[in-house]
Amino acid sequence: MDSGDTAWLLASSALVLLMAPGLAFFYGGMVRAKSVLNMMMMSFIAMAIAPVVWFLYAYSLAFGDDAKGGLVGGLDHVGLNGISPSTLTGTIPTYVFVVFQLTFAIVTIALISGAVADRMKFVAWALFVPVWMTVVYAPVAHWVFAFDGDDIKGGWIANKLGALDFAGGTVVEISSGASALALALVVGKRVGWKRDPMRPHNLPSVLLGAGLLWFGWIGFNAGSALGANQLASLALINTVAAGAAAMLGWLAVEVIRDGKGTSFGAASGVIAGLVAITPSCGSVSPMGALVVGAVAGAVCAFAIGLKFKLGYDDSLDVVGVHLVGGIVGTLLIGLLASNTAIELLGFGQPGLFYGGGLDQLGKQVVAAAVVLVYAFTCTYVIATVIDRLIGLRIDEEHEVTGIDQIEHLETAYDHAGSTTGGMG
Amino acid sequence: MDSGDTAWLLASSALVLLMAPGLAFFYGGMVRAKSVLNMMMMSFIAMAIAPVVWFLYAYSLAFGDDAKGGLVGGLDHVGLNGISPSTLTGTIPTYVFVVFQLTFAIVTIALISGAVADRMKFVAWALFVPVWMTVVYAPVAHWVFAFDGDDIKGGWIANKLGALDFAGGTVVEISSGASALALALVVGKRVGWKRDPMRPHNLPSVLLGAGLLWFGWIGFNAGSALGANQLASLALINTVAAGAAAMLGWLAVEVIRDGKGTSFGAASGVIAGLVAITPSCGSVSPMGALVVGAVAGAVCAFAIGLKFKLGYDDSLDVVGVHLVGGIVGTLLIGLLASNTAIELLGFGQPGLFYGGGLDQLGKQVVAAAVVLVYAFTCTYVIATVIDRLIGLRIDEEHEVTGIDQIEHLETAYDHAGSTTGGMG
Amino acid sequence: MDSGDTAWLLASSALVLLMAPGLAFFYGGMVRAKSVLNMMMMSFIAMAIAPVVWFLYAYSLAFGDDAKGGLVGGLDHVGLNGISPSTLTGTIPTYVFVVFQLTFAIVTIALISGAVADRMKFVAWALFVPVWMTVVYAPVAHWVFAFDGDDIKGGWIANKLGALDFAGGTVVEISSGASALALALVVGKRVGWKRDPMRPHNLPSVLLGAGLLWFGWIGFNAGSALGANQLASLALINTVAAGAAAMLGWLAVEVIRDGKGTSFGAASGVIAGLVAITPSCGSVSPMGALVVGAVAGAVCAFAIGLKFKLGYDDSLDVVGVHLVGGIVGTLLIGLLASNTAIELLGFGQPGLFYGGGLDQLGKQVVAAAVVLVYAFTCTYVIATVIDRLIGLRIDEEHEVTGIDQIEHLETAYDHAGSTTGGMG
Amino acid sequence: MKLVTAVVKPHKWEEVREALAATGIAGMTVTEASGYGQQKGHTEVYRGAEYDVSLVPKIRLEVVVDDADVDKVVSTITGAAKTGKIGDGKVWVIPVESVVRVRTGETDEAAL
Amino acid sequence: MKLVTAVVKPHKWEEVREALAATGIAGMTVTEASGYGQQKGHTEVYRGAEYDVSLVPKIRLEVVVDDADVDKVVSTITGAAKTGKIGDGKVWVIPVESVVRVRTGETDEAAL
Amino acid sequence: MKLVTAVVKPHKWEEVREALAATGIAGMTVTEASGYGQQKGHTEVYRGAEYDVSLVPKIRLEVVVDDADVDKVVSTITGAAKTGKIGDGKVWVIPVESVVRVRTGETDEAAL
Ligand SMILES: Nc1ncnc2c1ncn2[C@@H]1O[C@H](COP(=O)(O)OP(=O)(O)O)[C@@H](O)[C@H]1O
Ligand SMILES: Nc1ncnc2c1ncn2[C@@H]1O[C@H](COP(=O)(O)OP(=O)(O)O)[C@@H](O)[C@H]1O
Ligand SMILES: Nc1ncnc2c1ncn2[C@@H]1O[C@H](COP(=O)(O)OP(=O)(O)O)[C@@H](O)[C@H]1O
Repeated sequence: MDSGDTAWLLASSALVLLMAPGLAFFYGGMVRAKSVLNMMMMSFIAMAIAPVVWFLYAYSLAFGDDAKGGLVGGLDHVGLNGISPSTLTGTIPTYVFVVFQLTFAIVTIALISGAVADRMKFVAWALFVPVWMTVVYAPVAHWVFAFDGDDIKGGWIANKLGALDFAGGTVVEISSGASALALALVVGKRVGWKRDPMRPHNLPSVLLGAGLLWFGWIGFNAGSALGANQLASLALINTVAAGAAAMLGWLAVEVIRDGKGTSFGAASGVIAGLVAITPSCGSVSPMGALVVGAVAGAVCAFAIGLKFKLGYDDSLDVVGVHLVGGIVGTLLIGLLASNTAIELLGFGQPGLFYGGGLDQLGKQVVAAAVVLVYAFTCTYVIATVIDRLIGLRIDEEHEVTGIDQIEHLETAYDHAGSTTGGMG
Repeated sequence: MDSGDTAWLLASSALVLLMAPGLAFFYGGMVRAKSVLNMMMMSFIAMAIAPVVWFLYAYSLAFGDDAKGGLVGGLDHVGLNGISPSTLTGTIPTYVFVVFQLTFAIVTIALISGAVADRMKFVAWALFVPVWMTVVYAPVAHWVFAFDGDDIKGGWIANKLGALDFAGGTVVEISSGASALALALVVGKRVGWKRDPMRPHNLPSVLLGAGLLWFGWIGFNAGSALGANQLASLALINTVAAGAAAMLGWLAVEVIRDGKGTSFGAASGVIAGLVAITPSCGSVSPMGALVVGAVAGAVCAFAIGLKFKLGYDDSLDVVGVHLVGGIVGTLLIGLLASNTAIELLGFGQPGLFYGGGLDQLGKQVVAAAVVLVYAFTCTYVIATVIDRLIGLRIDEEHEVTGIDQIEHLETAYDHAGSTTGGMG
Repeated sequence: MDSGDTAWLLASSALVLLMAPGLAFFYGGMVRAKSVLNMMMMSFIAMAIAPVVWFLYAYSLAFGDDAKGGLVGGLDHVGLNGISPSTLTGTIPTYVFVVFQLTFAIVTIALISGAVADRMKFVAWALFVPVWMTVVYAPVAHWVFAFDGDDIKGGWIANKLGALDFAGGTVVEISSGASALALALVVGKRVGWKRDPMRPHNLPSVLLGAGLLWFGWIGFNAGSALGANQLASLALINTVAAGAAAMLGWLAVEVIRDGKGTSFGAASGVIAGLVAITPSCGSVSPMGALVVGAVAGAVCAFAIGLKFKLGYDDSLDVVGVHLVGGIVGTLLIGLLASNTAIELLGFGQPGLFYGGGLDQLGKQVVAAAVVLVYAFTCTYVIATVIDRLIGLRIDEEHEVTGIDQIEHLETAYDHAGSTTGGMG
Repeated sequence: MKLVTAVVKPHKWEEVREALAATGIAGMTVTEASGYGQQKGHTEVYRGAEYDVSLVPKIRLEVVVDDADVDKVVSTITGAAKTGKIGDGKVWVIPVESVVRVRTGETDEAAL
Repeated sequence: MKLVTAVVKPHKWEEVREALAATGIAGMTVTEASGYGQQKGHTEVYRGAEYDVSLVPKIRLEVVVDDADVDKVVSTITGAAKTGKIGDGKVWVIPVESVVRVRTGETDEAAL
Repeated sequence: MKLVTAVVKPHKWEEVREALAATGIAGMTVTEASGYGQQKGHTEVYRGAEYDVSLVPKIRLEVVVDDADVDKVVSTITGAAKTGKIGDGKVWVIPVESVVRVRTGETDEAAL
């Protein structure tokens, strides 16, 4: 055990754990005041359910010794069986690894909730969470994150295909984005969609949420080096570079198109860049990260317009930002993976622009496509089944009244008489 | 000195320091808009006064060489005398240990303030803080946290009694909860208590506050291992497990009783679980932590109802969550302490369910009871004396107007004219 | 490479990165509801532009091998040329050092924005950021932070003059404060200044922002030890001590002058103390830090009144808190630098009160004065030029309407109909 | 002239505004209000205790009009605000003695 | 019919509502308001500078009633809102020419 | 007595209050309102889509006065609220049948 590596992973686990409340604040500010609590609760309930599921069996499905063909892990670690404080994973205690990986699962699920703001029955969401985690997240995490060890076999994407995904562009971003699309399609549009602006009720919350997410993302990406090492330093600098460049990219699009850059655009841009650098932060150079970020920021700024054309109500743009951004980042590896980074990683090929040819790009395409299709299909089925069983949506009238009152018997704010000082 | 252990404790100190502002936000959102500033200021002033008191003499009372019978530390470290940057405590610089322990004192005091929301003279609170810290916190911390060393004697609970309290279920939770009860009794009920709902004015703040607390609690519990080691990994996973299970436990009670789960319940549930796992995170297994959390969440969800029956106005439920949750966690060690954990700790006995018999449970009961009675009694006396001297409460009329205007000459919000966009 | 030192610097980089959003929230709460988004955006755009500039060339200007007379670094690291994941700076990867130093630049620039709240064209600010960073920040960082190495020469203040500035009292605080003054003078007063109170629209945000800043500041100061070592432990304890004492100092002034202590004063006090301890946290004892904090808190509480007397509209008191606080902290080193700390640092002389004579004080005065004059002059010129080119200010009428609507086409809040529950 | 005051459901107010604009009504003044009547409020839970929020959000609008336009305005509002469900609101008419346009000092009809 | 407008202290409004309900008043419209009068506001401090907040929070309620009920309504409100301290508020009565219930189109008495 | 209702620009309201106080007007009731008229609102962008915020913030104030004071009050308000730019607002006068001061039960002139 290395105490320095352990210290960093303990800190990283805390950082990524904070991403769920950060996301709750980020998403919560984006919806109308009448549904902010439900929006935040969808993230919080994920923080409650995911750990239980993960410790009971999902961790084993993801990181247990491969059961068959690199598709899913076995049940050897059900109930964290066979793991004690002295068990190690690399240079850190396995318990830390278990928690670090759990926090990824929490964030991924919480991300999906943005697509169904204001209208999904809370009990339906609470049912969706564990099922999705079992059917989609755990297997995909196995494919991508479970590497073969001396006495353990991992997943097919990591070991057989050899696609590069350092911190979860496929597992986290593409899978959440594709699932968000499927769920939004099954749940349907919000009452008044396209007619009412439904603008964010609290943009400062959105900005603070974005800040907390960026902060947590450093644990997410640099923590994925599983140690306080050179790879972590690369992931760190790339994470900062991409977030920054993406904010500029997004704002540039807005300034050109609308004349001014919005705060909402700045917040969204940062996230788009962080999404895109998630898979690539271990395989591109800082200069490459600036490119990844700028491209992601600009592309996603346009991508969020798609829903209006195609007519699905992905309320908080999970598709436009996470699916599209995840694809951008995953594929750009095929072009921008640098020799130095690849050497450091110890596997994969340099990207096209670094003389590595199209080989790596091909693998990236396969990984992205398979995860996209798998997540979308499974989620579509899961959602449809839940809809049949208990219904996914609240009544139209309740939706107009506000889901907080209906599903949580609360309203978010009570500022009665508190602003009088203002006029004085 | 171990740089990895030091790195983790530096980070943990920062994490626990953040808990006070996090608590301020958590509590601040729970009160009415007219008293949010005072609520937050009670935590902030604790962040101002506690460090001064701690460095000047309280640290010495807690961690100085035992003065008499394991009851209180001596004055050898008054003014941090005898401590330099090169002094070590275990594998970390003593200065880091001093700060880490200080942050615990800050949080403990700040917790108490929730019991007297909306109505306590700020000067009275500012006087209460140092006195309580001296009379209650420092000695109790000595009893529980000061272990005998080669050349230094510690407190009676840690060394003579041998009760297990990894991160402060007694020192932090039971003592703050019992003190909150005493203070609430002496201060008396809010005007309109039971008649007006007095519901939270900003629930998103409560949720974000809960998120920041969970984040900080990882430093609180895993940092209590005083290193980036196996014990820290156990504390980490248990902290996540208990918080999650407790949220489920609390929400389950609400769903059964009220038909729906509230966001306020979710936030409160997390805290209840973290409270209960604080003493036990070093002595139970992850599965045990799920049990501790679930039990604490459900029990506290009922416990907060007590005040209405017994008729004391513990405004933000410090008693129902921290006293009750602290007792639950402290006692459950007697049942759930696992052999592996006990081995790792190097002292204590396994719990009843692990064949350890009732021995450990007995010690836990004694520790909990003594701390409860001591904290309650001292606080009751301190509060009564301060009341006689300068009065604890503001005028009724001022309370109705709002304590912020009266005690801080400010009002929290000025949103005049800012929401017009809303109707457009 | 030391994994423990690296772990701490990775964490510190994340902590300091969080300071920008924290500052955005801190500043955002201080302005009126109609300009909160613009206020926050000034910090966010700094997070977007600074990294790009830093990686492209500013890092090289600051930490590249000295080009001439200790005035500025050379261009050897343009585009991070010559740095790879395996390059080390001391015991940590250089990439981590690059990011850690970058976060300082971001915070410094963001601080300046407080002086021009509500009225500066966003495009003008977006232009100011990179220019100021190039002309002012990078060179000053070179002077103070770039130490001579075996094969590399650094800046004149650090190596020739030998003034002590552990974490940036001159580079960060004095330079941002002096620049804020210059910018405020060129931009001019807000419409209605002195006539309208223009009180903070959301004080809880200010308090939470202060909490996040304190949290981040631990990475800022203790991280400046560039390792998890004894020096870091000293910086940690001093950072906590000074923040606390300063809050008390500021509140004491308010209580004496106004009868009560405000929450805004508490938040401002903490920052004043953190500002003053920034240069001195590595050279004073914890008791000295209490003095530094108390003095800074009290002095700044008065200093913020200056603007009304001298008639410049430094809207959020960057001058009163950062310039004045920075000077206080930089000079007090000359009085309070302790022998133990100086020994540990390995250079500099103890302060006057520790028998070190006036020598060190003289050096501190020179460093403070030169940085103040340089930053003020350059900023004044930069601002004037930008004003000529594109104009620094928005129209008066737009300012009255609210800059958010004009510069970002957004309004921050939409609480329409959400508070009805309140009256029930 | 008359002052027509209408209390309508928040999500209907946009339609009311457009309908009035269509009939050439130049201006109006709007306030957020809360209504109490046959339409019941909702129930919230706080710490397990239920309590009623008896008020429901409404938009209250005031239009000063020529005597001639009163009926048109009233029927336009009622037409646009109607959902047929309880809580649609009320419209009442009050006599106005004089009106002044602050900017110009014009009075009565000319001020509208 | 008449329009009874009352401005009362916020913490008294619940009692007013209950008292009116007791007398069988079916509905009313409520707005948050700020009052200025003999009851002085409070003083706040910002950066050491004092400034007066001249306004005090009030609740403003409007009830349209039959001519017959006017006195009852007025006295009920004054009775329930009274604390005897400065700032209790005012109640004034204005003639109403017509009322319509949006949902049904019923007018006047029938609309209440 | 009469009820004088005025809708003015927010940043002008302080001046109006002071001007009224100067003429010895003891009290008034103020509400935040939104106005719609010749003065256009602004345009916001959300996710690249523009939408109009048709309303502009206004302050609405109500003063109940003796018949004798009406003209003075109206002219005082218009004088203080005037900027000459579109959107300055309106002032209208309505007859009041009776007023009561809650605290004392005094009525009419005595209640003001
Ligand atoms: N007597 C009244 N005076 C003033 N406003 C009233 C009165 N009665 C009802 N209202 C307003 O009209 C709204 C709708 O009335 P309600 O009785 O709920 O439904 P409906 O008008 O469809 O019968 C109420 O919420 C309230 O704002
Ligand atoms: N002339 C007036 N016109 C309209 N509202 C008034 C008038 N005078 C007072 N008010 C309202 O009545 C409230 C109470 O009046 P105030 O003079 O403060 O106390 P009191 O009514 O007990 O004498 C004020 O806050 C204001 O809202
Ligand atoms: N017919 C009306 N009834 C009630 N209020 C009105 C009416 N017309 C205008 N107002 C109010 O007066 C304000 C100013 O009117 P507007 O036409 O914009 O400018 P001006 O009064 O200078 O011509 C509007 O915002 C609205 O609040």
